Amino acid sequence: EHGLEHGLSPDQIYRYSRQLLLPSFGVEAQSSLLKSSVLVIGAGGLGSPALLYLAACGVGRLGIIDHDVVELNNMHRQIIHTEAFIGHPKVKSAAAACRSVNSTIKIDEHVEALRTSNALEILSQYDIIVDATDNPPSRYMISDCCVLLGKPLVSGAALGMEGQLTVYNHNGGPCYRCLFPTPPPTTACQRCSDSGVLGVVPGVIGCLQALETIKLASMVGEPLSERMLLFDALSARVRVVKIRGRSAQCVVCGDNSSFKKQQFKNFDYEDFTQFPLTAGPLNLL
Amino acid sequence: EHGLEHGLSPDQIYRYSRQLLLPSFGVEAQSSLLKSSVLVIGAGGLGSPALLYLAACGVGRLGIIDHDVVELNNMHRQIIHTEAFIGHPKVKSAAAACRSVNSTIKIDEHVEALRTSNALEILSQYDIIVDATDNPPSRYMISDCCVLLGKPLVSGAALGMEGQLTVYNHNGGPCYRCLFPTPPPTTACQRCSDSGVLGVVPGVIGCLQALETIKLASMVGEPLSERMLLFDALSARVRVVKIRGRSAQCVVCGDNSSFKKQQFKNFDYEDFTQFPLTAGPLNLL
Amino acid sequence: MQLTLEFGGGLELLCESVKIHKVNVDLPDGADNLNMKHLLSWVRTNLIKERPEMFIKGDTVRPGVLVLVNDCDWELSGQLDTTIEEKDVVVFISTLHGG
Amino acid sequence: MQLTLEFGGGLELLCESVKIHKVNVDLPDGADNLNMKHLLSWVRTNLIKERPEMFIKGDTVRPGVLVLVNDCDWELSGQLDTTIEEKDVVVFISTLHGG
Ligand SMILES: [Zn+2]
Ligand SMILES: [Zn+2]
Repeated sequence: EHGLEHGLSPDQIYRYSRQLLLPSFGVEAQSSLLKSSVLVIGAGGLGSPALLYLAACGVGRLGIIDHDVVELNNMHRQIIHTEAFIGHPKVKSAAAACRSVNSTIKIDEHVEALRTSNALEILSQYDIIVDATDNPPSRYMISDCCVLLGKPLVSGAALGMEGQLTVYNHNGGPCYRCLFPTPPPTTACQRCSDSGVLGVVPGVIGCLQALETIKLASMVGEPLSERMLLFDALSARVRVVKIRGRSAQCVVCGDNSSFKKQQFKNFDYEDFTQFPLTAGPLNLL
Repeated sequence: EHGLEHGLSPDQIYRYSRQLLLPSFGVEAQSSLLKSSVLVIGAGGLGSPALLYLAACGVGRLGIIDHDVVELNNMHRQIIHTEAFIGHPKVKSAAAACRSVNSTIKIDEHVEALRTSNALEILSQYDIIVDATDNPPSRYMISDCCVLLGKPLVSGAALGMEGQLTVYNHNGGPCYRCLFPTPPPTTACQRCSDSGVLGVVPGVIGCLQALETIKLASMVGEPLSERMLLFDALSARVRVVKIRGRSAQCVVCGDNSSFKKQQFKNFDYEDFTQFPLTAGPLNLL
Repeated sequence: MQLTLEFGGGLELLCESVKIHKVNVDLPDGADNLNMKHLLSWVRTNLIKERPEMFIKGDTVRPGVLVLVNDCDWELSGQLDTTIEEKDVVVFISTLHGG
Repeated sequence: MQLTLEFGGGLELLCESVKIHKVNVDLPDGADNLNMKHLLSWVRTNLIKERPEMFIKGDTVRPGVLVLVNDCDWELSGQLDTTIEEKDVVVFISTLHGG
């Protein structure tokens, strides 16, 4: 066993043995994973499985950011939270769950909303960013911030009976704005809390977000960059489609972009998308 | 709100509101789910997410059967278990986790190995069976038992970087033996504990098992019967393929089958597959 | 021309909640092939039953809709000028934001 | 004849761990088409580098291997008699038992 040469402790070799055994993963990939840091934005339907699997597999440092508190109507899909945490911050609840499955990794708690005023500072501390949020302004803000910081973004979404997944801003691939230069009309922007979702649909997408994150962090496999996975739960159909590459005309990542950190800090994402960045916990149907 | 007419309590309406809101799910599907019973066989890599999502979404009665105890080398993929339960039965650990996300459903604990001597009696108590085991004799035994009892079987498997999923014995579709009349050579029967697995791969398949189970229990969507989902994590590719229907020649479900409950009880699955039904917790690499 | 048109991400709600449409589209008068510009107009007329502004904006799809011709983003094949052939599969999907 | 052959569920280990093979298969002498019987024999000779008994048993695939021609179980198309055409995709996949 050459795990020790790679700096794995005997406990780590035992804990991760089923990944170390795997020829296409092994000691090197595990070692990269243990040295990596990942920020998961949103500890809701997508974040729940993503966080549990990222903690369990041995990401070295895992950040969680969310401003919300656990509610009973989250429980059908947000399986990281337990009834005991209802009324408490989702970040506290998620961090406790992650620690209970893996006490040997570092977990950072950010109990706050992500905003243009704190995003650069927070995202800059991590190697890989996971977008597990639920609204358009957050998705634009996170993608723009990842472009400015040069971080890959694992982006998942789920609503109703459908899910979507891709990796942005990785290895010359497109950013969110390359695909969606103009925000959609507000009427096309339902959130799970408004329109409903079958709980296990974000479950599937969140697991796939963890997978893509692990592949990036450990440098194994082909990341889902310039490709998008489309999942339809009702018909049990999955499509993986080829999407456009980086756009030279993109206002954020394009060749002539003048979008810098200062522009980011002053950009009004709520005005741009005509959609609120955060809905308070009491803003229910 | 017509949830009350369907016998949902105000607490249930609140808890499941995001599924009730969903036009393609709604009160009727939720109500069917709450009246259904599901047995998950195996509380390991596949069973972990399957159980959490089935508990969270409101399956009325959830049975868990496993003979094994939680070990540190399970923790990278079996995210339902916490370090605090290392050395304790997986069923106790999984049941505690399911109760902590949903205290309002009934959970049955079967701390034992599934064998021909107890399978008919245990499986007969549930509407839908989920195969989350890890070896060929269990898979043949569970499928045969489902044929005898007329139960649909949601079957998942994962190894290394790949996963597979299908629904057997549903609505005139094939059983496991229709597809695999002859067991594979023992050398083609690796288990995750022998050959390794990336933790999130059974995560994805287990979530999809929960989804197919929910579709069967609530009678929405098209179940994955006579179709099989093939998942390759490294390349992020998913194929859903068409597979054969029920075979008239199948020795168990075919037209001239003489396989009855007595034959089942006497059938030696370990001899048939040349593979042990259960590996003790100390049978490690 | 036999085509399969699929709608997803909520766009199916504009076509009576049917996701998959097997359709027969004739070549427009005087045209020697069918392109996406023709097809969008055909879809607008024949399939979209309500709220067309959720599908079309100007002469193309509204922001937030991805168009895939045979599992490939139409940006890679010429967008509105993409030529459509017999048995092609065209997917219109609205991007999701939920989580 | 240009074909795509894919191996999965561990069978790729028999072909130097390569999962996807784009290959050119000639018609056998005297045959006017290529069927799965011919193709199995071609695969056995040209792609399987080790432990052929993990792939072939008798004149067909070993128990536990599913064969899919264009995403469809070969049991539905005539098994060994299935005719293979230009650009077909044939998948050989070993069933998994792990969990
Ligand atoms: Zn861009
Ligand atoms: Zn059968």
